[in-house]
Amino acid sequence: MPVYSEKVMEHFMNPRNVGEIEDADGIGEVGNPVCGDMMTFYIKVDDNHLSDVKFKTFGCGAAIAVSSIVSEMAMGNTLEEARKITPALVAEQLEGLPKNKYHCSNLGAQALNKAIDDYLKKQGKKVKSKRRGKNEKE
Amino acid sequence: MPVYSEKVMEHFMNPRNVGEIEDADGIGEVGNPVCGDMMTFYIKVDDNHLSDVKFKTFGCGAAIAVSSIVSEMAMGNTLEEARKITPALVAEQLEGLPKNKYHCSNLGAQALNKAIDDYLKKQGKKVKSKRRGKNEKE
Amino acid sequence: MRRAYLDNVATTPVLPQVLEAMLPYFRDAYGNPQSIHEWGDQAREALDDARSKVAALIVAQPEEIIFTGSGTEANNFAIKGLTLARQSQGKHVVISAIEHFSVLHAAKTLEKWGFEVTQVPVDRYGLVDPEEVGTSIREDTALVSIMHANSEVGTVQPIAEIAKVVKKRGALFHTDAVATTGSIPVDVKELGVDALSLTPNQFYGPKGVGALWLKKGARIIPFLDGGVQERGRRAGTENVPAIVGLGKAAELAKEEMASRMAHLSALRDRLIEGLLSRIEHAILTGHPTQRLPGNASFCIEFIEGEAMLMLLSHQGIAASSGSACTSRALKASHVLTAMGLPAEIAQGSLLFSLGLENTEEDIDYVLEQLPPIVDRLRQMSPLYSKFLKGQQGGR
Amino acid sequence: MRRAYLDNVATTPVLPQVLEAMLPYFRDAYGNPQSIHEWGDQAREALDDARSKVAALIVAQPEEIIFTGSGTEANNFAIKGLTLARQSQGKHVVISAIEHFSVLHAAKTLEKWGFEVTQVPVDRYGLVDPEEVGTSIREDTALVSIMHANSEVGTVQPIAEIAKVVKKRGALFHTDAVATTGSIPVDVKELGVDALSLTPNQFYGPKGVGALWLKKGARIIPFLDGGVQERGRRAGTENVPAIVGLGKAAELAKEEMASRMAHLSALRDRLIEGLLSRIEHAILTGHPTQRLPGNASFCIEFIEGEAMLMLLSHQGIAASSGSACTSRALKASHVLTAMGLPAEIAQGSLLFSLGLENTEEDIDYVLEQLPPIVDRLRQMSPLYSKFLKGQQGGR
Ligand SMILES: Cc1ncc(COP(=O)(O)O)c(C=O)c1O
Ligand SMILES: Cc1ncc(COP(=O)(O)O)c(C=O)c1O
Repeated sequence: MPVYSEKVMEHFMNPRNVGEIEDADGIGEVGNPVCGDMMTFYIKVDDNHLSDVKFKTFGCGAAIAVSSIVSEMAMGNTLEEARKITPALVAEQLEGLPKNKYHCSNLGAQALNKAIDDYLKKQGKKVKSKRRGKNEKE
Repeated sequence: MPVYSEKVMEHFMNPRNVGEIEDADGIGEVGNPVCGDMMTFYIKVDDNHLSDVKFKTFGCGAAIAVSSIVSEMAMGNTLEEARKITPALVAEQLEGLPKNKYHCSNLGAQALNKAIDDYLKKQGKKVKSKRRGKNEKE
Repeated sequence: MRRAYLDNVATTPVLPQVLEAMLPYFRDAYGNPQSIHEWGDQAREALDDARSKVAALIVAQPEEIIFTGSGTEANNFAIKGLTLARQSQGKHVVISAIEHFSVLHAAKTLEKWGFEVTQVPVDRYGLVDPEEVGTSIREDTALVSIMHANSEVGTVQPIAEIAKVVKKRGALFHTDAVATTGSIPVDVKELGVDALSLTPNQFYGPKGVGALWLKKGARIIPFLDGGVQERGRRAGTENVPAIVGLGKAAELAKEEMASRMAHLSALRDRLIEGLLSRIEHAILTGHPTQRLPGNASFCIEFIEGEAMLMLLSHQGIAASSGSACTSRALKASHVLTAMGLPAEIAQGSLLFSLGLENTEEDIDYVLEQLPPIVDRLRQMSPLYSKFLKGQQGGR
Repeated sequence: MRRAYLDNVATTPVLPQVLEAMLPYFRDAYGNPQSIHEWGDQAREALDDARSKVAALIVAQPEEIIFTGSGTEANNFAIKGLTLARQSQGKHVVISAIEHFSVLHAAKTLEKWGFEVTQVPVDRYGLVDPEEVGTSIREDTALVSIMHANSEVGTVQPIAEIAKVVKKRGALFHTDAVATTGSIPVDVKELGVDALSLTPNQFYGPKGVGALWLKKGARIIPFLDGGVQERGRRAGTENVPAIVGLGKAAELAKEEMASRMAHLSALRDRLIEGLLSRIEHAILTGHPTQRLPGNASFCIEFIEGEAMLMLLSHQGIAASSGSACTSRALKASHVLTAMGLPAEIAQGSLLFSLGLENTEEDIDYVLEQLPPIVDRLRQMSPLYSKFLKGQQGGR
């Protein structure tokens, strides 16, 4: 086994918030199966807070644990708070990651950020298009 | 232990004919302590036969066993017979020798031959000098 | 919890008879074979005996066996030592694209030393084409090295056929037989090679020992410089207990070869058939028939190998994978890639390598445990949901 | 018949506690440390634990320890790997004239690769002069390698002093500490070296394993190419049982160092004094005080080593010799020669190397058995009769 912390193992074995959100307010997909890991984050935003966060992840134990803890850390955060979830913070919350798995903690933070970006972009569009259908895809 | 045959071991443990002959008819010394082995053969000749053969040897187990068996093989031989004790024959009589010990069987045969040469040389001298003292050293 | 070790490619347990044979050489007959006394004699005799047993296993002469410290060392020794001994004749080397890293990276080192290396490709089953080896050989080819079998995908190469081509072209031929020696018949004359690497940690012998078989008369430059051990060809105090273990493992392998092969291939087929019938979108990798008796290797689509291994391990099952995430370098197995498998499919690599101590119950346990693990990971996989959506869309 | 093993320089028996520590790793925890499952975890933990113990013995960091397959490999790795990593800075190497063959012959290989090697001489006691090392170092010196102690004559070098000179001249410094690690205190910081070789087959651990300690930050080119083991610096399936044995042997050596040294040096002095007082024309070789605790080495004049060893062995006594006849190459020990001993005296080389399991009774047995053996061989020796005649003549 790669030398994973107990926390990583716990999140890997019991990942929180796995799934998709049908009517997500934002979706962020990062990584590439060719490189080994791919993550998709789904968020619901209510009153500037992340009212729901879900993910799907293709990848190693670390990638799954990272996705799980990022979803847990982000849940209920304001968008600004969620932006502050850095790779270093993710690794710290997981009680460390093996060196060659650092990139997974990057991916988790990136995917969440991308989902927020996606939400804001849609918001912008919606503002522009005067709120024609809240959950419309681009 | 070098892979010595039982015959080598037996001759090494119980070497025959160790010693010097005070009034030898011929003495043959070969080898060099610097190279690891040195042998001195002493012979007594009676009526063209080797009536006594003795040796002293500085060297490895093989060198001692070779000296011993050569002395045994030569004992009682005519000079002509003794000349036929070749290194190959010595090795054969010893039921083989490790490759890197072949030179020891050469030394044994050489030392005996040198002692015979020495005897003949002295004989020649004696013939020339009309037998002035049989055991005279050169 | 049930435990099932199906990672015999990583290393095999040492058989009780092998360990028993080794034990006296740690504390009783612990001498150095070079020593001139009884302890040395005991050790030397043990060495000679082991050498004969290894030679018997591969139908060779005892004096052609050079003991090494590992399969990796045997390969480094062969690749570097044989080419350096022949470099005046040419500085070109031919290997296959799916060699073990101990050949591949040794060849990289040769490149740094001014050699040129040609990699012969393999087909989708991992097979090398003898013709292709023939056309890669040049006037200045010093050495050809093609592995006997690849342990990741189990494909066994047509070494004897390749040897004919190599001989015709006048090159020297080495084969890495680490994956085959002790598992399937290996006869150096039938194979027609000049040098062959092996290690018992793949056939129930100890780690830390291996051997290079080198055809009488072939020249080699020592790799480990030092003392005069192994007739000046491999320096270092001989690892007597391990060499004795190698000898015993070789003896047992020879005696039991047929029954072991029958046992393993029955289990293997049960696992392959069971898995393919229970899990959709799973691919058997390697050759369907020319494969090692204990090798059942797959790619499970839409999910990644390390995650599978971790969940299997949680159920007490040991297996391995060639996925990027399971490698330190985070690169998918060069073997799977060379066979033309797309990288995202190679990520789902899963290898069960069976051993003597496995039973039908082990196989059935895996067949029971694996499908829910695959399901669980697929439920998490964005690739799988995309696939399902695509299918729906397609319908 | 009484048996007394006094050839611990050839190899030591494995201590019961060491063997016991190793045993679980053959058949139970037999996994490969690289594997992603429980068996792999067990093996990896065992490896980490052993690494810490070895590091503790030499006062180093665990991650600075690279496990190898032998002391010979550690030396080859250091000599070849450290110089190749620095060859752009220079292709000159300094070693002593009495290095073990695994350093000496590795340096010969460097010469073939275009390096230049300077051999620093030793004095009659086998000591290297730090000044002389200093003056041999040039602008283009990539590496200096001086052994910590020579196992044939027991002389311990002033490594810390040499290190100061080497550092001043800006070269890298490796020491072959195979003869000292586990026997006398070895502290890499106090020694001031950059790299150090060791193997437990000299301190009651197993054969087939060794280690290179490499100071953090020092660059080295891998010697064994292949997999990613030892953080990419030494390829090949880790020999877990042997590494565990090394760890345990290191732990015990550290704990018991003082008492072992006291035990051995008392026996050694008893043997040296007893032998010199009982046998005329015997010379103690090596340094009278700066010597390994277990080393009692002599030259017995007028007779040859192999013959002594054979007769000693007949009495159940194991020893060794540096005579030409005891070497495969039929050359007297380069160590004795470098110390200026005339070749015919070197032929009488006789080395008793004591171990933990030796007792006063062993020593007394040797002191009882050796004199008649020496007498017997001298009675056969033409050199001795010449000497006696010379003496008579002289009187
Ligand atoms: C085909 C092949 N060659 C060589 C090796 C290297 O053997 P070792 O790691 O025991 O040195 C392996 C080991 O897995 C292998 O599978
Ligand atoms: C000083 C020294 N260095 C290196 C070695 C080589 O060790 P090994 O033969 O265990 O590889 C020895 C072995 O006797 C030695 O005495």
